[in-house]
Amino acid sequence: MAEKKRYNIRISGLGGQGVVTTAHILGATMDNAGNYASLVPFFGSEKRMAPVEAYVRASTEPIYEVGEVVYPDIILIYHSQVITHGKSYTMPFYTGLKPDSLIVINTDREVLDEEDKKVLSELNAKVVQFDATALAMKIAGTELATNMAMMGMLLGLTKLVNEDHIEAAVKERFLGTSFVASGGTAALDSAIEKKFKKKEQLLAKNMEVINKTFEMADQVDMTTDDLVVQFSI
Amino acid sequence: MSPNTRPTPVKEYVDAAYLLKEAPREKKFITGAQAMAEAVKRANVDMAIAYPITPQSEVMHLVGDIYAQGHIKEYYRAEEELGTMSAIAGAARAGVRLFTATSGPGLLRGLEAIVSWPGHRVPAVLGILTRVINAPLSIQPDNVEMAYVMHSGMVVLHAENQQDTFDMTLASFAITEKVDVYIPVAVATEGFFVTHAKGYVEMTDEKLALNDFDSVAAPVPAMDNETPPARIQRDAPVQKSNFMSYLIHSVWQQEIWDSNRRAMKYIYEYLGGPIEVINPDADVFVLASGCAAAQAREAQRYAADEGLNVGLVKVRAIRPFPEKEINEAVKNSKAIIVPEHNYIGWLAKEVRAAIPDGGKVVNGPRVYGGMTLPVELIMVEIYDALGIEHNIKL
Amino acid sequence: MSIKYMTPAEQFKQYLPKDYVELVDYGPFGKTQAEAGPGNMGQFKELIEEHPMCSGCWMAYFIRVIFASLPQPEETVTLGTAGCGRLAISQAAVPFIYGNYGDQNAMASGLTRAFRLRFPEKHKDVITIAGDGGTMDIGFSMTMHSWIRGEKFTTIMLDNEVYGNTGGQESGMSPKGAILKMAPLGKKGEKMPATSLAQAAGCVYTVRLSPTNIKKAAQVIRRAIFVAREVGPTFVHAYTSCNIEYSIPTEEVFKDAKEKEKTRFTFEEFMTDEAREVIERVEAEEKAAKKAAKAKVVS
Amino acid sequence: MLKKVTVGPAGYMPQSAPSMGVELSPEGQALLYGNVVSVEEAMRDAAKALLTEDNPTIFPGPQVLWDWKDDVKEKAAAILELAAEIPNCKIIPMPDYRPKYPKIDVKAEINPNHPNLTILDNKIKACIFVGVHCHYANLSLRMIRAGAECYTIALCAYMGHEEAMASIRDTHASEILKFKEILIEERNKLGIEWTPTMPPRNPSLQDEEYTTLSPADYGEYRSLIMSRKGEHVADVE
Repeated sequence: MAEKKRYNIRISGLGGQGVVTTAHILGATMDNAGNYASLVPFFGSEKRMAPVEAYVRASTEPIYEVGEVVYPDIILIYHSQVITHGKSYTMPFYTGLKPDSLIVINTDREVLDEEDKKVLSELNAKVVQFDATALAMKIAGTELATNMAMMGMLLGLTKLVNEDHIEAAVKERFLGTSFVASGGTAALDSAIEKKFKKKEQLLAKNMEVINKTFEMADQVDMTTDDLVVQFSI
Repeated sequence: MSPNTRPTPVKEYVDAAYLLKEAPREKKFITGAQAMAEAVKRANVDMAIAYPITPQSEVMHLVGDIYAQGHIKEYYRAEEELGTMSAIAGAARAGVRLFTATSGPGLLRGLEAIVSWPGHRVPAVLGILTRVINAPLSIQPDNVEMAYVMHSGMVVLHAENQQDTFDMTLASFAITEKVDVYIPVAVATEGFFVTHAKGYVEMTDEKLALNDFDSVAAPVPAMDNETPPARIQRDAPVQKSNFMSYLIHSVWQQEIWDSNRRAMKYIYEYLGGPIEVINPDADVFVLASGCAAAQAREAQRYAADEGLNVGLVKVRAIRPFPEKEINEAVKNSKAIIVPEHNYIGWLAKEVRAAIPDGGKVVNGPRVYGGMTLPVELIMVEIYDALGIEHNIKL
Repeated sequence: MSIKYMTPAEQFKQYLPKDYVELVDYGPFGKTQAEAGPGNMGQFKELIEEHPMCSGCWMAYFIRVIFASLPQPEETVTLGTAGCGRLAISQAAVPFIYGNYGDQNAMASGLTRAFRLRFPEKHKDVITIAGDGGTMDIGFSMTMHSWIRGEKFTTIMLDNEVYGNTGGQESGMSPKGAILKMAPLGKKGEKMPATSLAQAAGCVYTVRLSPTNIKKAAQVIRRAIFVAREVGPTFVHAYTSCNIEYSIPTEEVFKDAKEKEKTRFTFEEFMTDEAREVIERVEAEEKAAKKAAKAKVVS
Repeated sequence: MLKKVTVGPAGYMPQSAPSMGVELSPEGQALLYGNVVSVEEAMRDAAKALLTEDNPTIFPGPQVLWDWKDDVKEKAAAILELAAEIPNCKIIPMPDYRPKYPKIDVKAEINPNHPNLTILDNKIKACIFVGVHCHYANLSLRMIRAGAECYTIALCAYMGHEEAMASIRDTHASEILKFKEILIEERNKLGIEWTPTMPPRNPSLQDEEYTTLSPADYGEYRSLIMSRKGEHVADVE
């Protein structure tokens, strides 16, 4: 996809995957880089197993628009069930996708059927598929770092910001005190902290995941006609 | 009086078309409140729920008398209007024919429930006997409350006089129960000017009553343990999620307004159409609804007596709003005078938005806070519109 | 009996989802409490299974008990209002009416009267199930007046002493001193005396309980329903803790319910003489039927 | 014919058919793409869609699924006769209208709060609504037109549906059988060979193989399984 001044990003996943957290970190990253971002979390009213979506607008210019991103140019899919089980607020998952756009999917299996591929090819989309959860397990030893892998891949592909901006934002997320996404997030945080004892250690592992996805992103040739780029972890 | 001791009047049950259009009628001299109650008497109503407020009280106490005479199966005085309107909604789920009425502040107190009726597909008839709602308190006529009802999704009819009150109330039961409508119908008229004033009403024999309510012929199932499905929440809160579509609430709203739109053909069938036009080739129209239409009718006659080419457009249906019909009626006129019984001028705004040359709509005359609308006020506007000099001192 | 409206048309039975077929074949419709009641939950297809309530939710448990206790689920309509409870109640295989905020007892008044005029020969059980906020705060006037008018239906209040669904605000039923949202310095007033209010307003049968004993809970729910059919308004006030807002660890939810049974939710059952007559008659009939069934099995 | 109502997807927030000026057909007539036509014309077009589009499916609603009225049996039988004549037709019921938590089984049912879950997953390109209460049918038909490519047919017992591609009103058993005859004629005209075959039963009704079944097979619902008295469940994941 061509470089743009403005990216409208839709992130779809399941509760507990850090969808909203990603949106907050992405926002902070853009802010650190002297750019602009706006974010909108969206939760359904139901309480467990629910799909979660968050929306981020990232730009080099001030952003005025509010509301959910209906016509995204980037879609992040955190769980294969978003596609295979229709666990998204709009069906099919690529509804509203603009031409020449990017989709990053976390999956350990093939999730696009022929019809999906046809539509996405016509839109000249690029789909990057990798098992972010496995990567998170491999490097950080926890699937809670899945969102870092997804965010790293996105930022690596778009080059919206550099590693320093990300590190500052991730630091703020885990060492700062101002961030509250939901009660459930607080519980996950304490679980993650228990695992790593020290927050610094946790931060380092998360950055390691991000750096790895940056490396992977560098291998992606966005100019080819291939629809799907598949990484094995 | 217990239900067992109430008499059971002998009735002949007929369909709405016969009752409204063919059945013989006899002229009576009665109040607007009586006219509304007499319509309820002939509607074979299952249940009416009452709560007093001036100037409505007369209507629901007369309906209580009708209950005591055995024309209605169930009736009680509720705690206040929110309780009244909620109980109507509850009873509607059981599949029965329902009536209540209120006025001004009572309407607004019950509004939370009332605005949910259309979405919950409550086929009830609501009498609105208008009065002042804003502070300071006053019991006098003013119909600004209709502006709140206009956006609720309900079908809204506006009665000019006692005859309209009778016909529209009776027709409302037929309209609200159509499978393709099935949203509540409000019949509004002005407090005191109509409710407490006597006029001539051509009425059908009280032996004739509407056929029984059919709980099966409905776009939603009655929640009566007789109609499937058993697992039913026909009024479920909906919000986008993975098991509810992003569009679910918006298509529901569309369905309510579509139902409102579908009511138009029945307004033609039972009431002769949403508007009445006198002197269709007029240069200037007086366009009005409710009892302002009575004043407008008088003004049109005065003007005709003076040889002025003035016409009347009386608007019977506020919702669905007769956009097409009004456009057709006023397209060749120079000016449209819209007299109203409220400060904000909701009817003038509606008309201005509905026609391509809205600039020809004359704001007013308007009276509010209980004042009468003298015909002379309208005459002044007519003279001004026609460029005629006059020396009427108001 | 309206059992027909939940029996599949014969030709279509093989096209229905399993869930529905099982509900008809193995559900509690038309069965006795011994066959399908709280005593053997898990051994028949319950009216409610899937629901989105938090894990360890005592309210969800009690709602399951309510549905398992219904004397005739095929002739029952429930009503509710905003709150956690409706998330589960609306998933049951019993019609559920959801109107506006706190209007459940006014809706039930209209519904009950309409049922009685449409079906004079039948008992249709109408039950409102709402939270403490819906019953005693926003719906207070409509609750009280339905009792004052003597409306013949059952009111069940799921009292978790807090607005759980909106994130933990003080309610009229929160205990004095509780620090909750919108009561940053602790609640000033006392917990509302719900059962006393109910008795003063004319309820002919009231119960306050912490439902730690499933049999007892089922018994009082059924009593409330039987009495409402014949005598007048009945009220069940049940403690259904919110383990999230009151930070009760899941494994201690039952312990907490036991503790509350000794303090704010001591068991209290009130009935008028007329109500007692109905209860004694119905329970004697049930006992006789059970005995007869047993004798039949033995012979 | 100017098609006022066409097969979707119509987009993000389509106008409703009535607000585009479509009115219900008068008695004795039908609606086809929003236009008033003869019943036969509408039936022929609908039949062609069922015969030529992928995965034709009938969505019977509560009014025909449950044995609540005397005429249900006859109507249900007629629907099945029709289904048997449509090559590779499926029957997916709409048993009730509540939003169903956590999610419906899209192979086994359709729900009016999100009909496109079923339409899209099963790639249904032509469907019939029958026995669904009008309010819920209208919501469903509108959402399908908004978000899916599917030819919708309403066989309505009352006044019909503006939102459907083909809307037949006052439809009872005899009208359904008439539709079946027209469908057979159209099928013969198209030269499609077909032996009447009943649609497969609901996929959720597969017999369970209890000898090999373990609680693990119940996935996230396994906590709902309770052992009965005297029963020992050994094989728990």
